[in-house]
Amino acid sequence: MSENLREQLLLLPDYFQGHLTLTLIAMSLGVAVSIPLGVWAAQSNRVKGPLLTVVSIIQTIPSVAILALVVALLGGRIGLVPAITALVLYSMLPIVRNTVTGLESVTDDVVEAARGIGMSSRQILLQVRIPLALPVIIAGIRTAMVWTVGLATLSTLVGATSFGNFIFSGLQTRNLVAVTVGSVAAAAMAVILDAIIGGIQWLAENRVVQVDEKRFRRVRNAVMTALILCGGFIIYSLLPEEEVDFVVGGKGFTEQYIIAGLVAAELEGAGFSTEQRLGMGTDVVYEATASNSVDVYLEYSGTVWSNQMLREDNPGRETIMAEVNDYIARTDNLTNGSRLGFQNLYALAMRRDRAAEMGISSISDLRPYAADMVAGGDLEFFSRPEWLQLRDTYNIDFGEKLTFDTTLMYSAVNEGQVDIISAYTTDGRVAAFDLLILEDPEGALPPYDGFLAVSSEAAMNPGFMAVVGNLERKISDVAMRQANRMVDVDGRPVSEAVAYLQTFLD
Amino acid sequence: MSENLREQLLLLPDYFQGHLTLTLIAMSLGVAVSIPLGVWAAQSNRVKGPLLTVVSIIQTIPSVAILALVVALLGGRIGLVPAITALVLYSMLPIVRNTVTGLESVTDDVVEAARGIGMSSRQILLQVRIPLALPVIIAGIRTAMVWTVGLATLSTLVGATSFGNFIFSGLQTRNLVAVTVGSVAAAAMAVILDAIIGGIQWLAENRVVQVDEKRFRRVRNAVMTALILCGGFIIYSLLPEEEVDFVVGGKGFTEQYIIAGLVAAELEGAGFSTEQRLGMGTDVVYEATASNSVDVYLEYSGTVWSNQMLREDNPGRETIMAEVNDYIARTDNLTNGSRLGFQNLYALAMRRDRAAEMGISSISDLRPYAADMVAGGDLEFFSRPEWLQLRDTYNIDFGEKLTFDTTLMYSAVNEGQVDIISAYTTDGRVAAFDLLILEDPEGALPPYDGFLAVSSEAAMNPGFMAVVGNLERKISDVAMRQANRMVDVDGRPVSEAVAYLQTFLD
Amino acid sequence: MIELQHVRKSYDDGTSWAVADTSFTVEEGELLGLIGESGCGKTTTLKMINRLEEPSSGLISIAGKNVMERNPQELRRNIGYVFQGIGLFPHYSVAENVAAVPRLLQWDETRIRQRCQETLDMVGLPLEEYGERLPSQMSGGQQQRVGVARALAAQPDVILMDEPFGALDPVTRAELQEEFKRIQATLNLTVIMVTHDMTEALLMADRIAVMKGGEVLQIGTPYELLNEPAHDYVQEIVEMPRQRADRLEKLLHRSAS
Amino acid sequence: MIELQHVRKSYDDGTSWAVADTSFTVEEGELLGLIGESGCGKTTTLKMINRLEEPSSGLISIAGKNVMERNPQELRRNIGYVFQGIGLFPHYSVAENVAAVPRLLQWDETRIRQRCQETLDMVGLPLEEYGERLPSQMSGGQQQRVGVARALAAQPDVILMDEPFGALDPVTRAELQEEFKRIQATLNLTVIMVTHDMTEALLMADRIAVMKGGEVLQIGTPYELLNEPAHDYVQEIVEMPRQRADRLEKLLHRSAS
Ligand SMILES: Nc1ncnc2c1ncn2[C@@H]1O[C@H](COP(=O)(O)OP(=O)(O)OP(=O)(O)O)[C@@H](O)[C@H]1O
Ligand SMILES: Nc1ncnc2c1ncn2[C@@H]1O[C@H](COP(=O)(O)OP(=O)(O)OP(=O)(O)O)[C@@H](O)[C@H]1O
Ligand SMILES: [Mg+2]
Ligand SMILES: [Mg+2]
Repeated sequence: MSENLREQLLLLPDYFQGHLTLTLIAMSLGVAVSIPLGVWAAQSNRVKGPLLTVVSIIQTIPSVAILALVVALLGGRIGLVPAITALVLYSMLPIVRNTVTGLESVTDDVVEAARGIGMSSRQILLQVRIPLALPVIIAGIRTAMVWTVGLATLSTLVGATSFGNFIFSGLQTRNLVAVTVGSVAAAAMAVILDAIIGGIQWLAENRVVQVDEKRFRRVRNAVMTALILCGGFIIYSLLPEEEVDFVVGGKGFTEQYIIAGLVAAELEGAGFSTEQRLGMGTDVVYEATASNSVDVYLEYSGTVWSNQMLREDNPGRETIMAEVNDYIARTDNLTNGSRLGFQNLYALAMRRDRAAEMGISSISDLRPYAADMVAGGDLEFFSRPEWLQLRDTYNIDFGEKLTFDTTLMYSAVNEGQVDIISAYTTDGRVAAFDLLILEDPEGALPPYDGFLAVSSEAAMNPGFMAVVGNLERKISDVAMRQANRMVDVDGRPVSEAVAYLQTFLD
Repeated sequence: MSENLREQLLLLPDYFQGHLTLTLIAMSLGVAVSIPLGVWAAQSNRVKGPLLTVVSIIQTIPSVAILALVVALLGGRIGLVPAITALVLYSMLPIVRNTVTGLESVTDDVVEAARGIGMSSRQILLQVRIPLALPVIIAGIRTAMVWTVGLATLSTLVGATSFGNFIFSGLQTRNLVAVTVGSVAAAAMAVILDAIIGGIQWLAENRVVQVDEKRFRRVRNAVMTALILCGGFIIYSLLPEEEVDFVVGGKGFTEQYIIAGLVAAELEGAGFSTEQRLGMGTDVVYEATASNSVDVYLEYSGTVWSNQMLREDNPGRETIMAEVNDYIARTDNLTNGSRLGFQNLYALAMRRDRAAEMGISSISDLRPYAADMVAGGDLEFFSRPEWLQLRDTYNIDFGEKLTFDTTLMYSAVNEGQVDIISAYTTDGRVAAFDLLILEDPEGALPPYDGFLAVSSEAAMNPGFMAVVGNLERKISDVAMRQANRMVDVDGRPVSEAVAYLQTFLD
Repeated sequence: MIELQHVRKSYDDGTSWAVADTSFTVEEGELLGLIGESGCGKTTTLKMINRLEEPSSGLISIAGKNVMERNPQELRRNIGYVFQGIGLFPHYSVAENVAAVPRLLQWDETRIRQRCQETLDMVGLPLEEYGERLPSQMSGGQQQRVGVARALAAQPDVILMDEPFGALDPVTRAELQEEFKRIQATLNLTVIMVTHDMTEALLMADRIAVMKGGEVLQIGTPYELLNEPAHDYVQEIVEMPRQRADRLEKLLHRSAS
Repeated sequence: MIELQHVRKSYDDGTSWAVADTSFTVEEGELLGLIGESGCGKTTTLKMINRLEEPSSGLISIAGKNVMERNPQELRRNIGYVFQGIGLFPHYSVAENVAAVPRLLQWDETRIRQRCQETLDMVGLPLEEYGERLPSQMSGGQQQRVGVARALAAQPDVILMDEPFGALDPVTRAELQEEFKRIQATLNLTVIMVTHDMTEALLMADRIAVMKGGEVLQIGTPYELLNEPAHDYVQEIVEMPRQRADRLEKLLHRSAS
C-alpha cells in the first residue's frame, strides 16, 4: 500500500463520521420538512405552484453560492449548522415533487372507498394515499439521499468535516489518491444508505404478503440493525461532547497527528483531560482556536504570514516569527505557547554521497552544476512561488525538471534517476533515504517555524502554559523527520512517534 | 440603474444563449438516455440494481470533480462538449429512478388487460405503462431540469459560457450585483422551462377530456410556441457558425467590448467579415486563440506574466512586454499583433485640485502625507499583492483605509470623503471626475500593457496583420479612459466609443 | 329512517341529470330494493346518501337529521357501504380491509379480531385461510364478499349496498341473501340495496323502487309492483323473472322432445 | 375448437389447486356456459386459454394448435376477452378502448371508426354521446358494456367472456343476451361464457360446464343437466331458477292474501 494511500486511510474514520453525521441529519430534516410540504402542495393547487417554484429556485442556486449565502445569513457561523442547512435546502426538490406526484397518482376510486367508509382527510392521507404513493415518495427520497451524500463533500468549504476534505485537498495538491479515496468513500456511503432505504421499502411492500418468511426476517433484521446503528450514530454525534479540560486540534497530515498526540500526552501527564480534533482545514482550525473551540494546535509561522497576514516579503526567520506572534495576539487573541524548533518547509535535497562528491552543502553551491542537473519536483513544486523565489534569488535553473508523485520522487533520487528533489524538511523519507537538505543561506525560502498556537482561554491557565512551554525548542528538524518517518515510512503507530519525541523532553 | 448592473445586463444575452443551449441539449440527451435505461431497469431486476447503483455513484461525484474528470477523459477538451457530458451524467438519477418507479407502480390489472387484448410488451410499454407512469416520469424530468439549470452554471469552469460567468466572476470580485443577476437569471430560466414541461404534462393529461376547450387551446398554443422556440434555438446553436474571415474575441468588461468593436470595425473596413465572441474567461479566450477558434483579442502583458508565466518579479514594462511576446510565441504560437499604447492597471488617484494643493504628482510624493490620509480601495485592493508591493516599495501606509463598492469609491474621492483611491488607469470615471493618476516612478506596480494577441492562422494573413498593426500605440491611456467613460459613465453605445477611438487612427 | 326530498344531481352543471327530482322514504328496519336501467342513477343516489357526492339540490335526511349538517366522517362510519366496483384497499390484507371501520371507531383489537372472524365466516371466507391475502390474490366473487363483510363489520344501523351479490354463483348468492335477510330482520337494519336481479329484489326487499333516467317511476311492495305496475317499464321489469322461467320451460321441453 | 386436456393450475406451487385436472372441449360455433362456485377456478381457466396464466400442467389447444406454441400476442388478438373486473384502460376514452384491438391489427382509421360505432350501438352506448368519455365517467353497467364492445370490436372467432352481463339491469341484460346470441349464431363464433345466472346459462348456452373446487363436475346440454344431474351440486344449481320462481310465487300469493 502506497504511503499516500495509507495517509489518506488514516483520515477515513474522522471524515466518515463527519460525512455520515451531515448526511443523516440533513436527510432526516429534509424528509421531515419536505414530505409535509409535499402533502400540503398536493392538497391545494394554490400552494402547489408557488411552493414548487420556490423549492426549484433554491435548487438553481449553485451549491457554492448557497453555502456562502447560508453562512452569511447565519451571521458568519461555520461548521455543521450552515452545512446542514444548505444540504436540507438542497434535498427538498426531489422529495417535495415526488410526494406531490405520488399523492396525486393515487386512483380516485381507492380514495372514494376510503371516504366512503368514513376516513377523515388525515386518515385517508396517512392510511391510504401515503402508503399507495410510497414507492414514488421513496424514489424521491433515494434521489435526494444520493444527492446529499454527494453534496455533503462541499461542507468542507464551510468547515464541516466530510469526505470533501479528501477531495478538495486532493484537487488542490493534485493528489489523485486522496480524490479517489474521497470519491469512493462517498459513493460507497451513498450505495449503502440507498440500500438501507431500499430495504425499508421492500419490507413495507411485503408487509402483508410474506412471500418468503425467512427472507423477510433476514432483510428486516439487517435493516433494523442498520437503522439502530444510524440512530445511535446521530445521537452520538449530537451528544454534547464530554467536557474535557483541553481540546488539542490539528490539520490533516502525519506531523500534525504526531504533535497533537505529543501535546495531549504531555497534558495528560500533567493531570489534564484532553480530546483531539484532527484533520481540520487550516483556516478552520485557526478560527476554531481563535473562538476557543480548540485550545492548542501546531501552526507554522509561514502559514500565518502568508494566509492570515497576506505578506509576501521575507524579512527573515526571527522577524517573521516575532511579527506573527504579534499579529495573532493582536487580531485573534492567540498566544504562541512554544516554538518547537523544527521548520516544515520546501527545500532541496540530494543524496548525501552525491552531494559530498560534488562538494555541495548549500543551494548557492549548486550554481555551477545546476544547468547539468536533473531535478525532480512533486506535482506542484515547479509552479509554486517557493521555486520561483529560489530560482531568482540564487539565479539557478536546472537542465531538466521532472514532476513526480511524491513517493516516486523519493525513490527516483535514491536510485539516481534524478540528482536533486524538492522535499519537505520534516518529511520522514528524508530520514529514511538519508538525504541531505541543502542549506538556504540567502533565506530565499520563507520560514515555516512550527509553534503551538494557544487559545485565549487556555493561555490563562498557568498549568497548561507550563506544559506547553516545556516543549520550547525541543523538537529539531532531525527529530521531527525521524518521528514522521516512523509513522509514514515504517508504518508504526503515532503513539510510538510520540514516545520517541518525548525522549527529547526533560 | 447602477453602472455595475448595466454592465452585467450587457452580458445577459450572451450568457443566456450559452446557458439555454447547455440546458436544452443536456436535457434532451439526458431524457433520451435515461428513459430507455429506466425502461430497461423496470423490465429486469437483474439490470435494475446495478444500473441504479452506477447512476447513483455518478451522482455522488462532486460536480467540480466530475467536470475535471470529463475534461480529462475527453483528452483535455474544453467547452460545450465536456460541459454537456457532465450535465447529462448528472441529470440521469432522478429520471431513471422515477421512470423505474413510475413503470412499476402501474397496477397489474391494467397491464393484464393490455396483455389480454394482445398488446406486445413494447405496445404495453408505449401505450399503457408509459402513459400511466407519465406523471411520475415527468416529475423526475422536472427535478432533473431544475437541477441541470442550476449545475449548468458550473460549465463556466470548463469554458462553456453560462450564467455561471456572472456568478463566478461575481464571487471572485465580490460583485454581488453580478452574482445576483446570474442567480436570478438561472432561477428564472428554471422556472420557465419547468412551466413549459408542466404545460406539456397538462396537455397530455387533458388530451381526452377537454374540460375547457378554450383553455386547452390557449395552453397548447403557448406550449407549442415555447417548444418551437426551444427547438429553433437548439438548431441555431448547433448550426455550424457562418464562416466569417476572422473571429474577434474578448473578455467580459467594457474596455474589451470597445477594443473588440474597434478591431472588428477596422477589419470590416478592410473588407473582411468578422464575428465577435465576447465575455469569455481569461484562460478560455487565451486557449481559444491558441487553438485558432478566436483570431484576435485584447490581452494585457501583466496578465500573461502572472497567469501563464507564473512570474512574480517586475523587471520593468519593456522587459515584461518583450518576455511576454517571446513566451506566447514559443509556447502557444501566438503573435503580438500590436501594442495599443494604454495600460490597464491598478493605480492611485486623487482629485486634481487636492493634488496640486499638496504638490503631489507621483506616489513617492505621498510619503510625508500618507499617515494622515484617508484612502479608499475597492473591495479587494488592500488585500491584493499590488497594494503590498506599493506599500513596501514606497514605504508608505495610509492613516485610514476604507473599502468601497467601486461606484461609491469614485464619488467618495470626488466629494472629499477620502483623499486618495485605488483606480484602474483606464477607468472612464477617472476621466469623468477628472482625477489625477499618480505616477509610479519606482515601477512597483506590474505593467498591464494592452496588446492584441493574434492566433497563428490569422498571423499568416498579411492583410489582417496590416489592419491590426495599424493600431500600434494609437490608443493612449487618456483616449481609452475617455472611451470607457463614454460607455460606462455617459451610457453611450459601444459603437460610439469605437468611432471615437477611430479618430486616433490615420 | 332515510328520507330523500326532491333530490337532483348533475355531473355536468345541469346539462344532463344523473338523478332528477327523486323523493322517497325508507323506514327504519326496512330493506328497500333499488332497481333500474344501467346508468339510471342508482349509484349516484346511494353516494348522495352518505355524502360521497353532493346533491345539486334537494334534501336528504337520516333519522330526521339533514345529512349535510352532519359531520361526513362520522356519518359514513355509521353507514355500511358496499361499493359497486368492490372498492377494497389494494394494500390492505383481507383482514385489514374488514377491520378498517372498526379501527376508525377505535374498537379494541380483540373485539376487532373477533368481529372480523364473524363477518368473514358469514360470507364464507374463514379468517384463517383468507385473512392474510391481498385483494389481488382473490377471485372476483371472493373480493365482493370481502366488501360485504367490510360493510357489516362495524355493525351499522344503515347499510347501502350497490349490487352486493352480483359476482356470486347462485348457490353462494342464495345463502348470503338468506343470511343477510336474517341479520337485517334481527337487528332491524335500514337497508337500501341496488340489484339487477329482480328475483333477488322480490325475495329480499320490503319495498322496491324502480328507477329510470334519473327518476323513481314507482315505489311499492313486491305485490303492489306485480299487480299494479304504474308504468310500462315497471311492468316489463317485474314480469321478467316469470317470463324467463316460462321461456326456459318451453326451451327445455322442446329440446327434450 | 377449444380443447383442454388435464389442465391444472396452482398459484402457490402446488399447495392448493385453483384448477385441478380439467378437461373439456368446445366445438367450433358452440357457446359453452361456465358456471360454478365463487373461487372455483373459472377465471383462471379462461386466462389459461388465452395465456394470461400459464397452466402448471396439461395441454390447451385452439383449432388443434397448442396455444403454448403460438405467439401469445397474435393468439390474444384473435380472441375477444371480456374481463371480470371490466379491465378498461383508464387513460383511454371509450372510443379508444373499443378501438384498441383493431388498432393493434392495423385496420385503417375509417374502418375502425365504423366498427366502433357498430359495436357501441350494439351495447346501447352511441359513439356520439359516450365516445369521448373516460371510463371513470361512466356507471358500472356502462363500463361493462364498453368491455363487451371492446371484445367484439375486432371480429374474433373465439370469445372468452367472464360475467359479461353481471352488472346490467334485467331489461338491458335480456336485450344484450339476445343480440349476442344472434351474432354468435350468425358468425358461428366459439364462445366460453362464465356466468352466475343459471337462467342466462340455460337460455344462451349450447352446453354448460359446472365447476366446483377447481374441477368440472359435469358438462352437457341444459336438458342433460336438468334431467340427469351427475352430482348433488349440479342438481342444486340447475334447480335454483325453478325453486326460486316457486318461492317467489308463494311469497307473492301469501302477501296478496
Ligand atoms: N393471483 C392469485 N394468487 C393466489 N391465489 C389466487 C390468485 N388468483 C386467484 N386465486 C385463487 O384461485 C382460486 C380460483 O380463482 P378464480 O379467480 O379462477 O375463481 P373464479 O372461479 O373466477 O371465482 P369468481 O366467480 O369469484 O370470480 C380462488 O380460490 C382464488 O382465491
Ligand atoms: N363522474 C361522472 N362524471 C360524469 N358522468 C357520470 C359520472 N358518474 C356517473 N355519470 C353518469 O351519470 C349517470 C348515472 O350514473 P350512475 O353510476 O348513478 O348509474 P347507475 O344507475 O349506478 O348505473 P349502473 O347500473 O350501470 O351502475 C350515467 O349516465 C353516468 O354515465
Ligand atoms: Mg351503479
Ligand atoms: Mg372470476
